[in-house]
Amino acid sequence: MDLSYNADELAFRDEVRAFLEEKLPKEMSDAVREGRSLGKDGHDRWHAILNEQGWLAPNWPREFGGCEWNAVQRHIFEEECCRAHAPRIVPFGLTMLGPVLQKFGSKAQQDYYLPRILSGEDWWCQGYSEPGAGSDLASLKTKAVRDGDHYVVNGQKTWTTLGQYANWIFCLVRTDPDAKQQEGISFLLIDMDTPGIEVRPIILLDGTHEVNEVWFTDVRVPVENLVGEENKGWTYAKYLLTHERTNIAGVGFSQAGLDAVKRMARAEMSGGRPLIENPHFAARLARAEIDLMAMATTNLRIISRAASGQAPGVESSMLKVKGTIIRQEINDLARRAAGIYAMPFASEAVEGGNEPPIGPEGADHVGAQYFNNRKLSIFGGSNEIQRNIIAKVKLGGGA
Amino acid sequence: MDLSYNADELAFRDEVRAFLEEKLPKEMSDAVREGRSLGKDGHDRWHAILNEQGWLAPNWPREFGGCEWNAVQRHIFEEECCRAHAPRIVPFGLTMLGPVLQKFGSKAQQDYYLPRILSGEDWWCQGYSEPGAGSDLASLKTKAVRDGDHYVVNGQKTWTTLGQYANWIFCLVRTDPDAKQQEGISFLLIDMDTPGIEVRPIILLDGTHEVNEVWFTDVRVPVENLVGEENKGWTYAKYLLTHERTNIAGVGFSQAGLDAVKRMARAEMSGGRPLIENPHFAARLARAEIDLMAMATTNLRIISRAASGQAPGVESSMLKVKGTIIRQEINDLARRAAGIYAMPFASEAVEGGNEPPIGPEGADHVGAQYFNNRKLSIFGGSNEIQRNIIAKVKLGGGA
Amino acid sequence: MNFELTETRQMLQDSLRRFLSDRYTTEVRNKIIDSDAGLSTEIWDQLAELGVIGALFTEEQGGFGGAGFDVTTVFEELGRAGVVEPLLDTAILGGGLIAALGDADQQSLVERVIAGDLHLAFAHSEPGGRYDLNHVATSVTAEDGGVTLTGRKAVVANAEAAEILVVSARESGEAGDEDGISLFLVPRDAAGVSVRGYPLLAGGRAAEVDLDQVSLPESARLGAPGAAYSAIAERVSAASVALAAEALGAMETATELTRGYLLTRQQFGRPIGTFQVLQHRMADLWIELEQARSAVINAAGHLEGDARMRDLNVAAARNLIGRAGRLVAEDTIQMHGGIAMTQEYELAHIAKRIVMSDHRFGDTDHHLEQFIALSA
Amino acid sequence: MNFELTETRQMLQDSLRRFLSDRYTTEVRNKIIDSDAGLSTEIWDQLAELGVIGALFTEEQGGFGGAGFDVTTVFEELGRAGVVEPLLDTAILGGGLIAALGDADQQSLVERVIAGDLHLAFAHSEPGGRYDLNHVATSVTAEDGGVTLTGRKAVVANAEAAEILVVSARESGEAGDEDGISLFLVPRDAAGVSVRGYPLLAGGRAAEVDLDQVSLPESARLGAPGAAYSAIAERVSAASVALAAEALGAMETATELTRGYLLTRQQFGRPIGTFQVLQHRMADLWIELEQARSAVINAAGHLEGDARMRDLNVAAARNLIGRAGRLVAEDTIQMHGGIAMTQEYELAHIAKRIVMSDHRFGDTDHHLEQFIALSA
Repeated sequence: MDLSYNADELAFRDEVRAFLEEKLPKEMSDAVREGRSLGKDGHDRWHAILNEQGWLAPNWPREFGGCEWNAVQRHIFEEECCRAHAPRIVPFGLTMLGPVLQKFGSKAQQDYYLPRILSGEDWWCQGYSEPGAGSDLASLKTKAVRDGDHYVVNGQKTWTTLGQYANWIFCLVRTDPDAKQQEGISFLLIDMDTPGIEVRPIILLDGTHEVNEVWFTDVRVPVENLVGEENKGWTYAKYLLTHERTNIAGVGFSQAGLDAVKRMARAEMSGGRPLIENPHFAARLARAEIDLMAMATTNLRIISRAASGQAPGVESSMLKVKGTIIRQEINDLARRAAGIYAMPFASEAVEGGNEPPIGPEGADHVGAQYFNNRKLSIFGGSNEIQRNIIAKVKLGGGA
Repeated sequence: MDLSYNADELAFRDEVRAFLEEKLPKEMSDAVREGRSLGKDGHDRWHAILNEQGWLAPNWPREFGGCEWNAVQRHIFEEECCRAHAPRIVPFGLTMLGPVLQKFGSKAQQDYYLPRILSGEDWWCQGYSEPGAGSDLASLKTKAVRDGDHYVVNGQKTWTTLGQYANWIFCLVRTDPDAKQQEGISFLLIDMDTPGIEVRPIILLDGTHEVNEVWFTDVRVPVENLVGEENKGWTYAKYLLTHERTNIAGVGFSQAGLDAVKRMARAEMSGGRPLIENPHFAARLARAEIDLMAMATTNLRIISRAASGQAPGVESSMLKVKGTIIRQEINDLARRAAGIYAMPFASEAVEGGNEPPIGPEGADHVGAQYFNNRKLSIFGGSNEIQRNIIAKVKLGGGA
Repeated sequence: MNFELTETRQMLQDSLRRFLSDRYTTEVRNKIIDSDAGLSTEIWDQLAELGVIGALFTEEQGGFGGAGFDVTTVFEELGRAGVVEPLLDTAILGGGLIAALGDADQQSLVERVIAGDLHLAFAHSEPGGRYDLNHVATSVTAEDGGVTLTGRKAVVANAEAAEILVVSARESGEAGDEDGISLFLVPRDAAGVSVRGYPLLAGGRAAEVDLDQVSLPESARLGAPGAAYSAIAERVSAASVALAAEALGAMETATELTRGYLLTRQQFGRPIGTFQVLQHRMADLWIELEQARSAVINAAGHLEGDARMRDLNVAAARNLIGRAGRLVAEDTIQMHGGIAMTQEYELAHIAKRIVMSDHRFGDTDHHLEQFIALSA
Repeated sequence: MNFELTETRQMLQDSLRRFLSDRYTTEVRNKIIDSDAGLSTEIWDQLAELGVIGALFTEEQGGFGGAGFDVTTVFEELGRAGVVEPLLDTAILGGGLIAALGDADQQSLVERVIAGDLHLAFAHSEPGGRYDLNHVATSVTAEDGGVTLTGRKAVVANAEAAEILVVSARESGEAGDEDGISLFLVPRDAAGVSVRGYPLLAGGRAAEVDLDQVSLPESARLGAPGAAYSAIAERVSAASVALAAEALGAMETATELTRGYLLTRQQFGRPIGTFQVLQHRMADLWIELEQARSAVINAAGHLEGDARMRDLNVAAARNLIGRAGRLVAEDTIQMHGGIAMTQEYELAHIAKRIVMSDHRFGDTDHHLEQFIALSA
């Protein structure tokens, strides 16, 4: 047992730190820390900086231009990025589609799409969820009918994150309407400029536009945009969902969030003393921190097993459930810390405007963020689905 | 809306108070307050005192020697009894069997058994649960086969509370093995002195002997001991279970428990100050008290509706769930308050011996009571079963 | 003991519920929220006409209610419909404070409030003051036949719509003293008053209000100098009862919406209401809803009584509802899934009303502390 | 970074687990609990022979372990089997304190502990002292070439079996001071020592110990006069790590028993493990179990380091396990139903071990306070 990083790992951490200190623009880290949106330009800029460094694709093999880092290195990189308030890397091309193409795509597809993901030329979005499907992903209805050299796609996708910025979408479509639910599904790559595609914004309860509906009306997609075999798309989809889900516990986000809460609670006064000295607030904070300290070790234990080649099983589901509970609890602490200043809807601040903040430092976005992050336990397989999985695996066939 | 008792209700309360002050023996209330067992003699003595006053059967009609009190009066009586640390009235004859005989029993059964319940001549116990049945009561297996003027009973009952003191048991038995689960069950009255009955103690996890197994081997029961019709016993059993479940919320017990915790927390020192001033303990205590204040009003609202003739429906299940959560939370507070003195297993104190207490006043039994009262959410229809009922009723046929 | 509404209150509840369910639909309400004013004068007029504002004042004050159970009857309905119009600010607080402390001239403003002709705001909280009711640093200085106020007021709800701000300021002592606080009627357009308005997350608007040497006549003061604290405490208790009742109403809507959703929404080939985990979660919410209702009844029933018992029951109610409300808001969103994350869905707004009510006049922990102090 | 046990510890774990699962069955253990002694000397001898006691001491002390991860390896197994024998009292506390402070003569007692030939008890807590480690009022008075102790010690685990009590007493200052506390080796049969023994709810025995003018030679003192506090704090931290690991082991058994029960127990015609509500509750328990395991690792890994980091991680572990342990104990009983309420069923004892460990050296709230103080 050794809870510390070894010399190699420490050297790697220092390298990452030095890079972030030098290359991460201050206005960008400020925006992340204050919970402001970066917009497409911001994301593109950070993408380019990482690409220049060669650190854009931690989990890709070297042959495709990736870093081929092990699980511990990836964890260190993510931890340091969170610590430095670096922007989140948009995952759709890099951590979702990339590995699918690398494993199941044709040589032509790999040669064409992978470099464009790295260069930032293509912004991908994900066409999985459909209205009414929810956690029952396989009940999807969007149809693709073969017509000569094309598929003709009709249907609707929803919860498409940052689809408003994307020029490509990877989609699950039903190519065999008579097959059983999970069979008859194919995996298609679709150019968003194709006629018949319409993107409609969904405004979330905190006023943000981060997800969309995508409507397909007689959209013609060349057959060479099919990944792998027809009707085998569910296999690729599952691979995408279970493979390479790093940072699922969100420890770095939680740590940064907890630090922000502490800063606010030190400045905020309650009954003549700093809020952080109020025993009831301090108790909430301490419990969250204690849970997070344990979660950080749980995460490392699982990562360390993954690094030694053991595939993560039910542990991903455990990290997802507890990780989101902790993150949401920290969001709740933040709104409590902000007091009356959690009430304003500081849309300008959220959208990156130039208005001065309304409340004390860090308070403006905490109310909105509390509500926005309710999504953490819903999207990407709800916590109820995760608990089903845990029980199924650990109770075994008997239940 | 009026949260206070009216003049009649207040007068009744004063009458009850005066009675308890005069007639409740101090050694008895001391034992109850300190969580010591009373033994059969103690219960018999309190039973006789109440019978002399004519207050033994609050819910019985006057024609059978009851008080015919309304729901509010019954509540006041129970509240005052808890406040004065009067012993709990053993319910099996008075509140369980009595109403069943009054509604479904023959004239001969009523004339014979009801006066003996009041006089204390008979101590009844309940033969419902069976090993392996748990909350699935209707899966019972104890058989009664007609043989001339007798039923011959074979089988086993369990969790029979205070069966070691009882001379009679009312039993659910299967008289038609071919009928569907809930049909084919009959309700029998059985003299515990009949040959073939064996009572075996079950020692609970806190070392107490309050429940038993009752084994029946070829026990011959006269057919006149059948209540109502053969194979209709499930109807009577349900009537017993849903009818007249007063004090299901246990507000009086919780209030007495909370008072005891406060007494202990005022005396116990932590870091040089009374424990009750420790903010973390005070927060737990306050939350329990706030929940209890609301529960008291929820209880009164339901009682007040029952007093005006509306039958309690799903509310009983709600009171059971929340009432047990609060009582168990108070037991938990008590063990916390006792500190290191929650650890001793003060069996002498529990059993009413003459040893001086080990720890501070009130501490000796709190550890055992914490474990013993885990039963509250298990027996009498587990909280899971209650939640099933609530959901079924409130979600309606659709779910 | 009696837990039935009086006939008058039952009629008020019925007519208000009918009006809001007919006229205050999700679509109408969401448009109001998006509007610059953040409130609808049309709805306001109709509420006044229905007698909803009058129900919040006693007969001596020109109304026909004003007791704790009148407040809860009105606000439970407002909560059920997610109403964003500022009845709390104009009637319970602004109007209530004038009614409690005002002289004959000032009382005439109450008539205008009841008629729906006047909006008020209670400018009391200050930056850094959090939920401490006695934290008033805004200063009063005497000048020729009048006074000058200087200070800053934080998150003043309804400030932009208000013709008059009811402003607390300190005549003597230090921030944290209960003695020495006065209330002043300050026209919002008085010289030296500047208002920076913004929308609130749960609908409606508020503002940061700067008072820079605002000159007022002596007649602007409500009641005797420095003696306003107990009236403020009483009105804030009434506001807490209103907030608790509003949250209760919103919790009812949240559970009703979820019940309906569980019965209709299909997943894995069956209504999701057939999943036992969701059934039990609903059972727990219904139990907490009954507890919340009882807590509101306890607080309302003690609003007119002894101040300690009032404060104890109010603190208990707001702490319980703070906990139960968070549970209901979070769990009903979770049981809905994605749909509840969208701004246009009714529950999104209702959940925001529930959680954000925890930020007015003390949150869950603040009220727990109050309860502990009062029950010691 | 490495989370694997060393080979030695893996062997220790394997052999201890095998021994306990073969020899320390529910029936054997329940007989030990019911016995007058409350412990089995036979089991004790075998544990010593297996090297379990030696694993709790460093090589310099005559053992072959003694680090945080040795402590957790042993105590997790003891917890899994619900062992009631006093390894905490005799080895971690009594033996550990002698090893830390004793002179060469005194150290020879440690050899006897490791050989299984000596029982000790740590007589430190006092009535009214609760969990305050510095609350020592038992007095030391100098007399001719020796000292006299007078005071009362509360809930002294293993006092009756112990040949020697390690007694804390105050040489100077007041109850609450860290300075001025010494430790003394007091033969349990010394004149003036009286012991009122009783069983503990979770097995084993303890006693109230009265010290009435107990005369001791100077050689009975461990270390320099008045300077024992930091060694006490260090050993109590080790005891906390042991208690946390023991509770973790017990939590494992509780969830394993429940898993087995859910798969076999039929109700309403199917295994109760098919009910989604119970499935999700189990999922939550498994998650908390992993959290508890991580907390134990964190605490064990910091036991030999800087005192502040040690105390911070120990407080975190005991707070987390206090919460998770209560959840596991209560929920596993609830999922079993009646059977878990009976004394003879394994879970009844295991649940008692989990909950009662919250009453030694600070409960959940005590450790939360420590954590808050240390992280400020």
